[in-house]
Amino acid sequence: MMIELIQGKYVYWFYITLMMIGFYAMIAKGNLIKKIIGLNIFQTAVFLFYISIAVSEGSTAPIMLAESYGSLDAGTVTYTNPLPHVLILTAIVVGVSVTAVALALVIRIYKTYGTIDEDRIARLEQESP
Amino acid sequence: MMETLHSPLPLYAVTVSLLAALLIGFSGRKPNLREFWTVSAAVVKFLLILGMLLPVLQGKVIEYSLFSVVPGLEIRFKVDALGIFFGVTASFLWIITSFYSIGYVRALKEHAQTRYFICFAVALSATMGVAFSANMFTTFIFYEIITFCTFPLVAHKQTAEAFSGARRYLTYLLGTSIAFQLAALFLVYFTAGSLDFAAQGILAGTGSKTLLTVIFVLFIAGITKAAMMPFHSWLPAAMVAPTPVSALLHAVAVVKTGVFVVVRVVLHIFGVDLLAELGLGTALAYFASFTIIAASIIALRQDNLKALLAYSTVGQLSYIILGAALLTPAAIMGSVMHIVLHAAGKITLFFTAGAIYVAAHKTKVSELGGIGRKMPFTMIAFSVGALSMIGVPPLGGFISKWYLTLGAREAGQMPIVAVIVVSTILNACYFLPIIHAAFFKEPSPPGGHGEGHSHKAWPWEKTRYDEAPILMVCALCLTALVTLILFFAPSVFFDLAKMIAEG
Amino acid sequence: MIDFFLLFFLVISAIFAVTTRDILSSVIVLGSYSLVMAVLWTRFNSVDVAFTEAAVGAGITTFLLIAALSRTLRIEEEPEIRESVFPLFQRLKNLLPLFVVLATGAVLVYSTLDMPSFGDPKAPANLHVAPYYIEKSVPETGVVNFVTAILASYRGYDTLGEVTVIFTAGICVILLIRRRKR
Amino acid sequence: MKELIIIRVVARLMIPFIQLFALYVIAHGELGPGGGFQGGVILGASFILHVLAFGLEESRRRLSEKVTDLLNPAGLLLFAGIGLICLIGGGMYLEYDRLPVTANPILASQLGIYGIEIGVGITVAAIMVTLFFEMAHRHDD
Amino acid sequence: MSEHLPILVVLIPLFCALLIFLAGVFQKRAAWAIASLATFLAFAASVKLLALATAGGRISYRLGGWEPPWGIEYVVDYLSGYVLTIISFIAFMIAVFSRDYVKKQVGLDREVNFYAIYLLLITGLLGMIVTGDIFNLYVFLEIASLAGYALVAVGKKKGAIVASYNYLILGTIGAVFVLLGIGHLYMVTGTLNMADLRGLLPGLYHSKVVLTAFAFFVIGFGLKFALFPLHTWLLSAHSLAPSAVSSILAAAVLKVNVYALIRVMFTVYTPEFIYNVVPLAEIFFIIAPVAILAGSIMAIAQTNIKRMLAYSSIGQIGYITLGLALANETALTGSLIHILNHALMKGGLFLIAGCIIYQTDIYDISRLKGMGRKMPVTMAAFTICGLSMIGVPLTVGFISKWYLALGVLEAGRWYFIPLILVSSLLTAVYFWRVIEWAYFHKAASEEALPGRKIAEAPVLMLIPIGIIALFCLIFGTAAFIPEEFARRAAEFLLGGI
Repeated sequence: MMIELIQGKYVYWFYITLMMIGFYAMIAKGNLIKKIIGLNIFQTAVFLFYISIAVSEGSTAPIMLAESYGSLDAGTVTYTNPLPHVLILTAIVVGVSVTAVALALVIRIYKTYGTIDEDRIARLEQESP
Repeated sequence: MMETLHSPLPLYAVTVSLLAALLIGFSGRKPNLREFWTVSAAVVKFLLILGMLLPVLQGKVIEYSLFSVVPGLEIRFKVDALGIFFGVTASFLWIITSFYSIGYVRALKEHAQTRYFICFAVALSATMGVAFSANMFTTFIFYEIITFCTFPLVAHKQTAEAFSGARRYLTYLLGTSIAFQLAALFLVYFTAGSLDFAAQGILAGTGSKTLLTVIFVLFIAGITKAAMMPFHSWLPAAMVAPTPVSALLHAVAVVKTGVFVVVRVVLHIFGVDLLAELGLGTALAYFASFTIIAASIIALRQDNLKALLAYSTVGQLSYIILGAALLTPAAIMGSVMHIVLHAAGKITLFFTAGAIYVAAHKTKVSELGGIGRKMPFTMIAFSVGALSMIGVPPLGGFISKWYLTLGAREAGQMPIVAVIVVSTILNACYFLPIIHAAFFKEPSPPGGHGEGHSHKAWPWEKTRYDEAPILMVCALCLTALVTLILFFAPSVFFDLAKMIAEG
Repeated sequence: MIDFFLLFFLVISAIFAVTTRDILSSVIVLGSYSLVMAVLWTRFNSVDVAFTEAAVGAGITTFLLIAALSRTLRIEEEPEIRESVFPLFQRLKNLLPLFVVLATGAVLVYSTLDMPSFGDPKAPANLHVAPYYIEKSVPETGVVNFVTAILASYRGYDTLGEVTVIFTAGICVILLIRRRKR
Repeated sequence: MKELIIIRVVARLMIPFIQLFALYVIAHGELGPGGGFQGGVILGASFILHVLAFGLEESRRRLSEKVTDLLNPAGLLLFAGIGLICLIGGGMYLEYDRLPVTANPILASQLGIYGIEIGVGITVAAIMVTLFFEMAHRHDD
Repeated sequence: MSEHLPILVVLIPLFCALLIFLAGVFQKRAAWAIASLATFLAFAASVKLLALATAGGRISYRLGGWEPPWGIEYVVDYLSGYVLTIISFIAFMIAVFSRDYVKKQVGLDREVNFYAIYLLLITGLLGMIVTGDIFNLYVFLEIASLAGYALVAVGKKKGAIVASYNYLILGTIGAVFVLLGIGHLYMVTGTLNMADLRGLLPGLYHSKVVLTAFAFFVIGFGLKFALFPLHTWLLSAHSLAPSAVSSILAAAVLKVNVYALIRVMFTVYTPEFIYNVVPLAEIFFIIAPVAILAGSIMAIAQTNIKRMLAYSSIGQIGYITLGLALANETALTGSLIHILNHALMKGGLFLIAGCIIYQTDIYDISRLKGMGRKMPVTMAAFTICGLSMIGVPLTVGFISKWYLALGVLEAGRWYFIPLILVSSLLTAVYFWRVIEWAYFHKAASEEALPGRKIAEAPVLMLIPIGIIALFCLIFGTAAFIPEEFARRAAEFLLGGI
């Protein structure tokens, strides 16, 4: 009982752990680049969740095997659910886009304030808004 | 059911002075043209209203539905006895006041005269709007418009003092109307499903006793323009305004709008029977009578003439509410009559106050010694007004007080009768000394102008008058005359009041 | 079992990447994190995604981060000690993120209790819409890679959106940091 | 200086192959893993390698800002444009079977998919290069 | 062609964005014209769509010609038609406004990219509105978000970049939460199509997965539209961005995210779920009043006009959520009308602030003394929008308050009436302050207005402001127009599909 609960769920728990690590970095770290690193971990963890939705035992990658080209049907083989993969392909692109914009902002911030530490920036803002 | 005519007349009556406001704005450069617009608008408005008076006297009702904002919220006009009563009063006095203000602002070379006249015109059209509105929503809108467009008038001097006064004015009027009156509107619409005024009220048999009581209290608290205690202090504060403003707005338009709306609510939202059944009328009556006494006592201790008049206004307004609250026909007649009678009397008093300020630059009661010699016409008018306030025959004030007393007796409220008597005495106590001082006292040495204080001169003795500009004097004599006439020939108003009282 | 170790490694590297003060090394670790993630995904039969993650997560993202580092600071600055007016309030404020994170985690764990167990072929996700693609995509689109078929055809519009996103990102970066032409 | 030379030689050797591979990935998307996006990324990566080996100015000379700026929207335009052409064919947006190029819906759809994969590839590659150029460039203004 | 309108309304801005960028490589003048044209066309298309939806009910567009559960579906119904029209209208107004403003406040060299990104933002927003596929919603959400972050960062004040960065971090958290929610739903249903989900979910209402998903949707979108405790990013972002951007953020971006939440609440889940299964209403009953009061009170405390407006947005969002929580048609109508009039008022007010700043660089409201004479049109518009904010009758602001109040009474929660009234009073305080200074106080000595003479802003900035102010009045007097659409939408939401 307990065993199969763990067997059935441990991947989810891992993704949650990863996600929490990233999440923590995003909201608790003072360094702006660290936040972005956290952001990447955070997002990747969610991707892992999606991928793990698709997994099903004894299935093959969602590319039709050569032998069944001729007969235009899937045949007997079971393929992994391709839909989450598609979604995550999209999501990965979104992820890298966000990262890029964030980094661009960080570069600007460093040019303006000479630091990438939240507290220091906040102080500088208070001193000369 | 009385028949209804559909005609846009009420709309015109409302909009004519809006139009005037525009024209005034455009002809700001040329004062004479500007003043011409003001006066002509006043006259046209008055004529339009007279035009509606006749059918109403024949027991007809004039309706005009403008448009509905959303289902249930309609801008609609309805001219009934009560409305026309108020309309005639206000529009007639506006004519006189416009002359008076012209004299006033020119004599004092006030700044921003154009803005002054514009706001005046808008305030008047809004007043008409309140008078002729057919439902609480329309009333509310115009009520707010009055508040907003009188703010510049009160703040006219633009001194720090003026602003603090004006801000209090706005805070009280806007604040309470949003906080309480609007809430009352929500509740009424929610319980009765409508906001229209009906002869017997619309709330009968809708909500629970408590709910209705709450609504009533919200209304009374929300209609601060009626200056019931404890929400009265904006009125003295608003006395920083130029005198014509105080005269028209704080003797006629604004405050009368307040009491008018109260009467509306009492008669046409709740209805006499419902209030009687809830026993709220009596409560309100005692509340009002407290205001009457308290205000009069405070008035006794005022030295600033306008402040004194303000407090006397507070008291007098509560007469009107008192009458409505007693719920008996006679009392209602009294209260309605008091709208016009007090208006005529009080506007006279304010005019004279203004005249004194313009001619002698005096604002204090204590400085008025012997002023009657220099400004006999003014001070005679003053006396007329004051006596009418006290309710001395043969002056208008007597009629309303008489009917109020009758009403109180009908309602079997002896204490109220006592209140009326006491307050009459108090009124006498703070008006008579002024009259006496004005005519029979030596001018106070420093303030006095040149001759007259060497030997004891009698009023009929020849002395050089220095009255205010002629326009003003005419105006105030006219209003004084009106109070007199109203005693002997109140017929029109009398009939209207009867119609209202019988519903 | 291998999956387990891979996941375990992921957690370790994530923690390291977040905690180390030398951002460059944490970027490198992030790269390896992505690579391992890619490996894991190949084991989960999602070759396309693995491919992409390897190219993007381990490749581009790392490039970008390093480029950004080269223009900012490599070493994380020491948090400066600011004496606050309300020390207690300050301490609570520092703990707040932890609370938030744990709360979120708790909710997610709670939700896993009702999830179909991992790798269950009978999971609703695998039964409702997905089978259609596997049966029909070849006859309907003539594409044997189901992922491509969906990506380009069935959900082609998402892909358009995706390209728009990265295009937007491109212009945003240009807008933000392209040097002004005089 | 020597190792730099080595790097450059290696890079000069590798880059064509990488780019070839990228094109293969883009084209191969219908049959195996890969597709416009992955291919585009690799293509972009090849330029990045060029930058690392030869420096910004040199690569900018090879691939000017104007060119990348034009390529950025070009790919997306191709993608979205194909969608519009489908409308002309009387189909819904992005309904490749209706592409007014061939009667055979399967072929049309395959062509359409190739088209958009290329579009994706172009934009992604161009954007990747742009991103890296913008980030790596030292702004001394 | 009209059957393709649902997709065209999104494609027009997209193509124009590309066009601007392409053209921009060679010549930069065209950008503004193209942007205005694009937004105008989008607006026209939305109006047509609204008309079609009102006449024929739900319009569905199958992208790629695939049947809904398998392909992506675009849906135009009462709700999306209504919101679509509002957003595209505001977008058009702001685009027109931007011409001179952007030249000065953003800079010529960035003009092209600014407009391109502006159009991409609009693309994202419109896409979010019309889509019937929940993952597609996420994609367009990200398009809009990215564009939004960048637009905030072009602000002249140096804090803008930091504001944008924080906005980005919190916004991304929000977006990823939404993504998680979608994943959870997909996991237990196996579909991404909203209508399909609505059909499949009722059996699973008590599954922990579905409940969690809902929580993540609320928090995710809540972060995006600054639901009360999650509003921290809004203040700096909205006050430091260029005013045209603040305007689009407050008027459109917030609203569309609110719309997205409404969409998920009522058409993916059902009223039955959100009111009976989860304690959402109870939570909103706590959040909304706090938001309304806190927003208004903080707004009073501000001296910077844009911060004042930003704070008031938080309160206004509170109104909308209150309406959602009350669970009756009247209140929901109120909420939907409030979406319209907050879009108008706050959009207008930020543009007006833009005019003032453009002409005088004055942020401090105490220095607006005598502005009524110097910039009559601007201040007149300000007054109208302000009165509408207060909720004075005959302005559109009154209508939504009216319906909210009636809804409150219908729900038997009379104790919210004082809340609504008090907040109106507070609003009155902070707007009247400005109005009085602008009109009844003599301008402070010239030091307040450094150097040059203050005059009206360029006419292209005044026209949009004028139109918006005008609409505040029109929809306040002829309120039955928005009321009609809002009520239909409310009926549709509560009655289900």
